[in-house]
Amino acid sequence: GELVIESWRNDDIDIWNDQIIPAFNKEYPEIKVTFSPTPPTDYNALINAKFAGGTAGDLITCRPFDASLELYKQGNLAPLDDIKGMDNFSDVAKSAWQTDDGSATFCLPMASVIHGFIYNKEAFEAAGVEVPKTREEFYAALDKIKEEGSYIPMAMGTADQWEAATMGFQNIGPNYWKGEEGRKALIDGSQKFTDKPYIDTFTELASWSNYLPDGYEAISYPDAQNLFSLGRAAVYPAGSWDISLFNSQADFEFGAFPPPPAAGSDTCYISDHTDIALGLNAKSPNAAEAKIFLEWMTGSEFASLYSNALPGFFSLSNHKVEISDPVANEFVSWRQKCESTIRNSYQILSRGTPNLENELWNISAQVINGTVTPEEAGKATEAGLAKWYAPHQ
Amino acid sequence: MADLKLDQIRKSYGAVDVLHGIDLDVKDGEFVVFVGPSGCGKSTLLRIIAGLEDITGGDLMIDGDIVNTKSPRDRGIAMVFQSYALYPHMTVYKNMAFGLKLANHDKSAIDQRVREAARILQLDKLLDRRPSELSGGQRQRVAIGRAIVRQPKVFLFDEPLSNLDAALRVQTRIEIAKLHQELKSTIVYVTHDQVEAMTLADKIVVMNAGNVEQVGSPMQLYHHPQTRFVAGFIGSPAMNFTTVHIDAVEQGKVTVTVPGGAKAVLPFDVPAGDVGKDVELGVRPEHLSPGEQGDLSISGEVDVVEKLGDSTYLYLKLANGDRFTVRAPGHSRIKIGETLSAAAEAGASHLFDANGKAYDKLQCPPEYSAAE
Amino acid sequence: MADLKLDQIRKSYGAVDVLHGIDLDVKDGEFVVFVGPSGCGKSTLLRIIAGLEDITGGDLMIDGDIVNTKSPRDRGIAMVFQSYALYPHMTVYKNMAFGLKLANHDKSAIDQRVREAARILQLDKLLDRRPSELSGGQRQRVAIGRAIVRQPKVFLFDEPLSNLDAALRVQTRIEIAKLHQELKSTIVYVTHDQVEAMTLADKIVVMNAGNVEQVGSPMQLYHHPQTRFVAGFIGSPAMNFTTVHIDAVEQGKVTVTVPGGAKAVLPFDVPAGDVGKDVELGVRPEHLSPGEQGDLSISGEVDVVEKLGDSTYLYLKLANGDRFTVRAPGHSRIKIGETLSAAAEAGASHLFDANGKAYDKLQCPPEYSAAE
Amino acid sequence: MMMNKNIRREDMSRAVIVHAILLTYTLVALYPIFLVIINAFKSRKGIFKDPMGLPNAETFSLDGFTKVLAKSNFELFFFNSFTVTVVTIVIVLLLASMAAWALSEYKFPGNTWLALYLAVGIMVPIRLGSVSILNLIVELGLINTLTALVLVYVAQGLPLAIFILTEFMHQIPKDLKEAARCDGVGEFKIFFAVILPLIRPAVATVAVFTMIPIWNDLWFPLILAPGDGKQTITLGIQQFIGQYVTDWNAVLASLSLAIIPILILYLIFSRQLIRGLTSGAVK
Amino acid sequence: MTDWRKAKLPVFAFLAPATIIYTLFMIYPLIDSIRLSFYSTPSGGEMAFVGFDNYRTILGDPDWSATFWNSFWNNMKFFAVHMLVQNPIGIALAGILSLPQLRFRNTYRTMMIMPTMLSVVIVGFIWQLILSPVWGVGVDILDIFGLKSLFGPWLGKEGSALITLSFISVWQWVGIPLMLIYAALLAIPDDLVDAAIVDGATHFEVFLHIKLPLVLPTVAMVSILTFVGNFNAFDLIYAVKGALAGPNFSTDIMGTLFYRTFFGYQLQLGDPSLGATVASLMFLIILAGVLFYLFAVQRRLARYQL
Ligand SMILES: Nc1ncnc2c1ncn2[C@@H]1O[C@H](COP(=O)(O)OP(=O)(O)OP(=O)(O)O)[C@@H](O)[C@H]1O
Ligand SMILES: Nc1ncnc2c1ncn2[C@@H]1O[C@H](COP(=O)(O)OP(=O)(O)OP(=O)(O)O)[C@@H](O)[C@H]1O
Ligand SMILES: [Mg+2]
Ligand SMILES: [Mg+2]
Repeated sequence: GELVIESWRNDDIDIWNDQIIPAFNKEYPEIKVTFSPTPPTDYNALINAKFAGGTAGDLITCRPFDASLELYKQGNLAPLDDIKGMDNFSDVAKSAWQTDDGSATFCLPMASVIHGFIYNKEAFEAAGVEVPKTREEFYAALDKIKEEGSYIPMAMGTADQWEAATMGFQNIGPNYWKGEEGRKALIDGSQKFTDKPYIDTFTELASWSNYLPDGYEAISYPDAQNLFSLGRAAVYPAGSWDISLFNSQADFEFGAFPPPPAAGSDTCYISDHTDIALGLNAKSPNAAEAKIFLEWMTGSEFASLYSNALPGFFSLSNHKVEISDPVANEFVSWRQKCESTIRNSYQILSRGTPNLENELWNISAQVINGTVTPEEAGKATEAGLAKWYAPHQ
Repeated sequence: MADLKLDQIRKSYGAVDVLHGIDLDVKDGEFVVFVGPSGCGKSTLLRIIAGLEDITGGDLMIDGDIVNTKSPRDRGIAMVFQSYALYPHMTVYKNMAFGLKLANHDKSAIDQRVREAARILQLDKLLDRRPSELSGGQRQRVAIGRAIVRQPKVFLFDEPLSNLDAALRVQTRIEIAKLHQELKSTIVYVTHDQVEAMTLADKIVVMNAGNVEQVGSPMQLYHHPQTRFVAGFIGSPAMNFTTVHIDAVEQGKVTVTVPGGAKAVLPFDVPAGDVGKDVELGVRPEHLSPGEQGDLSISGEVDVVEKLGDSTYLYLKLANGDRFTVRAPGHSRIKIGETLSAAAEAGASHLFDANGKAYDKLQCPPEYSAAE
Repeated sequence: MADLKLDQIRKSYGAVDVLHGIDLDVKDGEFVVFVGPSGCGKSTLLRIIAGLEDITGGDLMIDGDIVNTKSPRDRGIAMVFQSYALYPHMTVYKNMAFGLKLANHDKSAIDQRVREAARILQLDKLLDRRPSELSGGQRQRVAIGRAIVRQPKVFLFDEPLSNLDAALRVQTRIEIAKLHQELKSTIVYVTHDQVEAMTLADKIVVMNAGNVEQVGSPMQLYHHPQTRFVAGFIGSPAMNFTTVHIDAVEQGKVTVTVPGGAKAVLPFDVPAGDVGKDVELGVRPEHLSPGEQGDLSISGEVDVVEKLGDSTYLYLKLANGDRFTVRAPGHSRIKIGETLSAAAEAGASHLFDANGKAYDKLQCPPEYSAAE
Repeated sequence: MMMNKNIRREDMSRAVIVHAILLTYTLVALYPIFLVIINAFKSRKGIFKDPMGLPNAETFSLDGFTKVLAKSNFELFFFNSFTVTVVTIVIVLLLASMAAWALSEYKFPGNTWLALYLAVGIMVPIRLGSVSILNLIVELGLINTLTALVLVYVAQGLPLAIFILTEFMHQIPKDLKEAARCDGVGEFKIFFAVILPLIRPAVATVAVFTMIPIWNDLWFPLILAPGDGKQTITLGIQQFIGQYVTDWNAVLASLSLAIIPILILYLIFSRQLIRGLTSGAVK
Repeated sequence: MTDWRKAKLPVFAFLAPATIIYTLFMIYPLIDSIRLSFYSTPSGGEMAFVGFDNYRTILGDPDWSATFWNSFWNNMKFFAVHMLVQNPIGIALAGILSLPQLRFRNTYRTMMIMPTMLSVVIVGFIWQLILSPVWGVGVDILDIFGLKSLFGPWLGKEGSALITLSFISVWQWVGIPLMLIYAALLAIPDDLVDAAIVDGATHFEVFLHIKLPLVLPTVAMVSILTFVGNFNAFDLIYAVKGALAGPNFSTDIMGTLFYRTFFGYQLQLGDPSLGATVASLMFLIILAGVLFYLFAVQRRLARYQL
């Protein structure tokens, strides 16, 4: 049969066609695999429609948490616990694609993304600053760069909203709420967004507006990427996936550092977010072949192929993967130094209306724009959550 | 076979009553001309016969069948619209050939008919033009051509020659008459042209404000108008009217005083009760001889002179202020301001009562009667 | 003040030459009537004067200024379009008031002028109707009304009365004549109606196929047509033509053989060189007396009889196949198939050479000449 | 030349004003597009370094185009889009103008309500019905066929087309239809031979309106015919419209390529925008 | 209008094909989906009939109704800008393009319609590029007119984002009123214009008093199409601002609200029931507008056969 992989990763089509599928076919030449990506913005809607119409492909790229969980609950995704090699993944890695009680796994974890800051080495040199280790150093450095004036201190905008939440709030926040600890506390209701860690996160976020380019309210994500890659900005709040773009675009050296913790704190926390997995269409007529493919994906060959082809997407398997890209390597090295956590709005908390993730986008952007104060932001977020989430009521 | 029968046809547009109950019989192969003042309902009646307007009341029969709700297509008619209604996107040729093509006539037959019509209407050189590239008269001719190529059972012509020059008008009129003879179609024809009406019609229908005033042969209408309206409408220039006083009535004779005071004895059958009343006297301009005396003499000051070449119209102002038109020969030398008297034979006069009804004329001399 | 001068005006639509160089002088306050066969270019010329068509060649002057490039708005004209061109979304009242409103006349003045025009044109009751609710003749009257309320320096009328009934036509014609006298505007008027042309015109312009054939007063054109075309065009029914043979030429006299073999001596100045040639003889129907003998006698078989009431037209077929129309009195009893002879005075005849040019007529009796 | 003398001076000054207005607006309309096109010929860096500048030695790059042409089966995609668009337009125009004619010309019970019913389609976002449409297409066995797209687009295009054409049908002089009926012409033939030719400008306009959303649609190709060999051009291009990594010059290049065919179609249709189609018809 | 009985078969034959295809591929799927608004779809569970509960939620729940009415009023603003800017410009340009003897008429028209043919992806991209404070296009253009100081991050400010997007949309869609009105103007006989000019009207007066009244039905139609189109609009805002329509939902219109609710967005899962409810409320709003047009406007507008 012929396997069709549904995916939102249309940027990856070449990697699949030129590297991954040929590698698979070397082993299983009789199984034809087609990678069929769609625009990411339409992916969720599309995949739902295709399942409803019975035309979905055999292998389905899984968003983390609820979106895929819902597909599983509707019987669209097959349970994958019996796949050989599933134990190559840690429980944390699998948690994004499991039922709430952890009884069934329905997608095979592929990769996570890590947040941090990417910086322009030339800019740091020009301003005479070192890579910051602490929050205080970080802002001192930004102030210095601003003073020096030839670089925009930080490249980000709030036009698209999600960067404010993802590269801002979720990036620097874990250091305040202590990673997994805070995340779990939110879920069980013992912490609220009106608590200090969150207000502090918002407060720090609000201070970013000093360092962002003029008119950042209208600066979109590609604008920010380009500002940085064209060498006009010193620091870029990043997701690890940005690495490959900067590799191809930037003609200066750049490095990365994790979100700096407050001076004196002994642990650092990073957002190492489970982002992408692959599931099996429960009604696939080619389930047998699809499973062969999934099993192959649990192997180390895929892990290394994928991580190297897409620097910034880090395999979630336990295989030891050599990553050749230095910056990617830097990112992945933080897993050793710091505690990993995932974005706190993803598990369970975005199940109701208003949707916490969406709220965070909106509110984080507003915080930076200065249209709400950190306290108001905390209150509004908490109020939204309290509306439907019993532990917060 | 196509005879038409109109039975109490009424038509209103909303609150406006346009036709008030028209009765009419048109026999198969008859040539009927509708005349009447502008706005009296001629076109409306034509459109009703064509099936283009819904009938508000009454029945329309073709060949004995009530066709009130029958579509125009199924009535076997061809119509020349007062507004022409040419197909603007088709050439002259196609405009004319359109109906035939749809009736699945064969190509060469169509071609032959269209070219024949074009020849008759002098459109030969314009066959490839679009209506927008034609002059007013040329458009009108295309409209005629489109109707005549179809050779239907009933022709409806709405002022088809109004925009043609005199020569062309005469020719086309003759061609229509010929066509009528050849095809034996029934023709209903609206015109404002007296000559057309008189020469073409088997029967003229005089309409007035949505009613039929009189139906008859051209000569009947000319010589024996039943109402003052018909008398004034048929004939050009129009009949002269003036108010006269009835002095005395005898068996078949009436004595009247005409403006200026002269008396005249006229051959009308007037009831004795009308003595002393004022009635309308009518005399046609062509029956008045200027500068002569006769049964009925009238005089006034000439205040307008119109020279037409073949004849000259003199407009007199009578003693009572009424105006009379007198037709004098083309070389007449009478000038404005002269006082002129003119006379007519008693038999040439018409007399109408206060309601406009004509009194019966007795002892009518042959030159003033319709009998052939 | 508004005199017009047309200097070699030419107009073509693409490859079609419509006007071939028109020269014309219209004096201030003159009433000029254009006549000519359908499609000869009358409307086009009118539109050029109005400024609605670009001039292909030549100059148009108003009051001595070349206005080729002046916008219609600035020419001080009003025009009645052959197609009426009424504003479909405006009532009759608004149609007429539109131009005045644009000129910022005051409201009561507009109202007064519009109502006056409506009264003259018998549109009083229709002022609130839209054009689509009017009959053809009513629309035409609105078009006239729209022009006359504006009281411009120059009026352009394109067949303004063609869809009116005889009575209304006469009335409106008289109103137009009055208007002309009151306003002293220059009027250019296109018509196919002989009576209109003859009665209204100070000067008639006869056009033929894009050229001016002859310009002159009505009587000049009627009595002294310079070409066979003008002779045939002016007068209704049209002048009769037949080919005659020139037998001999004397000082101011010519002897011809008419069809049937009779000889006639006619008062024309024919060059001796033309002896033996065939030329055209023309006689108007109204100058032929049926059943009589005279200077010029002609006979033929009557093959069509048209009775118009006031007169009867008899159509004769001459020996050479040409057809002659004779006007007999209304009560004429002559029937189809009879042989009839008719005679005219020599002075009433016209003679044209092979190119259609008229030979000079000498010793013209007063009744056949334009001199007053 | 002779003609020059006859151009009115007042017309000239008016022409200057008129052209000034038109040029200004044309500039407003075109400048952004001009930016698209010049940037399609620049490297990604060039786009953002100097978005307004013309491509120069440093920034010039055909990367966008080569990527587009290399990566996708462009001819096939073009062909698919073209087929779907043209077939849809033809069907929509035919059916819509027929329906519009019936609605505007005939008085029958429920006329207004049917007109309203036929307009409902423009009042609800069609994506709402995606799942039902997909099910329907699957049941009809038309999944992954261009026919499926055509059917959906026809249904999608009809309401607007009917709505617009009904309005325009009212403009046709009544006398013309009547003349045709008197000519013994059947209703079908009146429609095809008289009415359709006369509303050509409206039909062309509707054709353009129908074509644009179809050509640019991504959604239905995605759900109904994503299969190999059936992709439309927009679907083919979407590969370049990434989430995080975006080849803007490839996007610009492909999208500027994709506008050419509809521009051509537009030019074809706009030739039907003819003045004075009905002049000379009636007095 | 002709009585249908005079034409029997044709009326049916004219209407049937369109009605059938339309019913099958448009109305049926829509009704089938609107039906969802009377059901609830708990996650993974069976659908349950809930009557008007969903409507109560949307209109009654304070959060939902605030969102709904926010998007409604935003939509009204969006519509107002189109009515007040797009349509007048379209009408004016159509009027100018229909002037007699205008040269390059077709070229102008083609160029002016070009934005309409672009996909929103391009439109969104290019206007973001122009309006972006970092790349300098907008600033430089304003600088040409000495208005540099007026420049701001319009797309990013709550106060100006919606208006800015409306103007971008206007820029793209001016072609629609332009084409429609132009097509209507084409049908006006030259004779009428000639008559008005002879009556002393300037070209502007001709347009105002003759042409405009004659195309008024088309103008009304364009208005209702604008209304319908605007209340169904979605693409541009989605392309530029995403389904969250920021900042702070200041650019959220009914189309984006519907999309977000029906299909979900990011972590927010699609809720077909509530989505269908939003859609049917949109439908009711639009229907009210259309009914107003059909019965109050269109009937009163006299159409003039030319
Ligand atoms: N657009 C055009 N293209 C080509 N020929 C044209 C065009 N318009 C008019 N003509 C021709 O020009 C000639 C003159 O037309 P015009 O309308 O001036 O005639 P007219 O004398 O007014 O005739 P009528 O008495 O029939 O109204 C006609 O033969 C007509 O066919
Ligand atoms: N749609 C309408 N609404 C109201 N009245 C109308 C409508 N159409 C025609 N009329 C009126 O009906 C009457 C008859 O019109 P019709 O066209 O039959 O007149 P007609 O005898 O042909 O006149 P004409 O000789 O001027 O053409 C006119 O007075 C006209 O004003
Ligand atoms: Mg009439
Ligand atoms: Mg003319």
